[in-house]
Amino acid sequence: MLVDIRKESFNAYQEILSYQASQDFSGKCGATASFVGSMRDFNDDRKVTSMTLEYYPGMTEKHLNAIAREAIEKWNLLDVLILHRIGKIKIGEDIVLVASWSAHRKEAFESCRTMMEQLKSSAPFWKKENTTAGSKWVEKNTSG
Amino acid sequence: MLVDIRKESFNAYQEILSYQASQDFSGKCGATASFVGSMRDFNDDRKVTSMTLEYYPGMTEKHLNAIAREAIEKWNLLDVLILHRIGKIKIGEDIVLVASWSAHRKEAFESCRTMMEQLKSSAPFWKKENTTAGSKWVEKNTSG
Amino acid sequence: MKVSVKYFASLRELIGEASATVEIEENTTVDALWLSISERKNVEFDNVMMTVNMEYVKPGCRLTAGDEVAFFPPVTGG
Amino acid sequence: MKVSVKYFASLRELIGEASATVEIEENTTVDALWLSISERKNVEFDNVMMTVNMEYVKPGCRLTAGDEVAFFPPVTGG
Repeated sequence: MLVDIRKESFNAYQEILSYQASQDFSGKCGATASFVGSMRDFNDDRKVTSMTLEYYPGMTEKHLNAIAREAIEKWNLLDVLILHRIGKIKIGEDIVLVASWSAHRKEAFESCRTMMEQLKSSAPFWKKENTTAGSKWVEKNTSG
Repeated sequence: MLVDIRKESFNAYQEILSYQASQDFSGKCGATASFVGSMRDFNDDRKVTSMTLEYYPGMTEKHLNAIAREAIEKWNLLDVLILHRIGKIKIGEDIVLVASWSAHRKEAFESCRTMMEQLKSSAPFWKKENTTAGSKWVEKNTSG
Repeated sequence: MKVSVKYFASLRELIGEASATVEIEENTTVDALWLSISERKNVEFDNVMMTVNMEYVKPGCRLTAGDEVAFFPPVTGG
Repeated sequence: MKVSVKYFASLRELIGEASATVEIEENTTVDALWLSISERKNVEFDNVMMTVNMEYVKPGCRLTAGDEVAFFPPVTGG
């Protein structure tokens, strides 16, 4: 299990590849579901040029670790990887990665989506969007 | 949109990386959901050593293309990638990849899972498992 | 009239061939064709899936000269 | 008794500081603490989220000396 907060930009699929290479899922894993959230150049109707992500050092890591551990237990997963960016994020950069390794597809799909929804609704991160008309805190995540 | 049947082994996440590099999703894509099915060394309680995947040349491609096109239309996706192995498959090799690129996560998750279930229930592929006790056609996919 | 018939996977092995050209009467339905083939080949198979020109069809689907018909077991891809 | 208080995001900007050490009476609840802070700082904020020692808590949660309390707006990660 790996949960990590990243100050530097990362490529989500490269991270999955590196993580898989460091583990031994081969033959046991039948199903991997993953979700990658990336930085768009619009939100609702605003043109966004970049974003700054704030977090709660200590609590954010603790909270994400709890989400991952509970998912592994609930769905009997082989492993979970969660990465999340903080700091200044440019258009097109990856913000979040959630991946589940399982023997079966149902567990992989359900755990990946549930972890992502939990992260969105409760992990302490806050986005401030920088637009051509100034900076603005995002007030609320859209429901999934 | 890319739908492809592969005789040679592929690495699913490398394929996503290459495909993304050939497209221009940056800034438009907020959410990518992907599923990778890989070859396990067991099925139910049987020890499996390898697998042979048969398909219906012409119909399989046509059917997968229809699944991808309908998903793009229904969920207003930016793009879809579907890859599927055929022929002899070794333990740990990737069998199937389904990925959806979308502006929003709900559409990415739902389309990826729906395409995977459609593929499982109706795309013309057949698995023959080679075990230490001989070869056997898989009779039925487990429900998702 | 003639139609081409294909078999896949375990059904291909039971029938003993991958494809054939079959002479049938006009207005024959796809399930009638399967009945005559399975009787002639002495093959019993539950849950056979049927396609005509690469589309799934209902058993009562009527065939046309030159159709590509396929019979196969439940699919197990993915 | 003393507790440490942290503020994040828009609430940090409204309060004008990221953290503080606050003297409170024993058995003070987390929502009573928020009320006194928001009145003193003249800050109005709906939907404030509250954590004690990095766990979400209900408004009636009673504080203990040395607790780390945090107040922040709805989270917007992912």
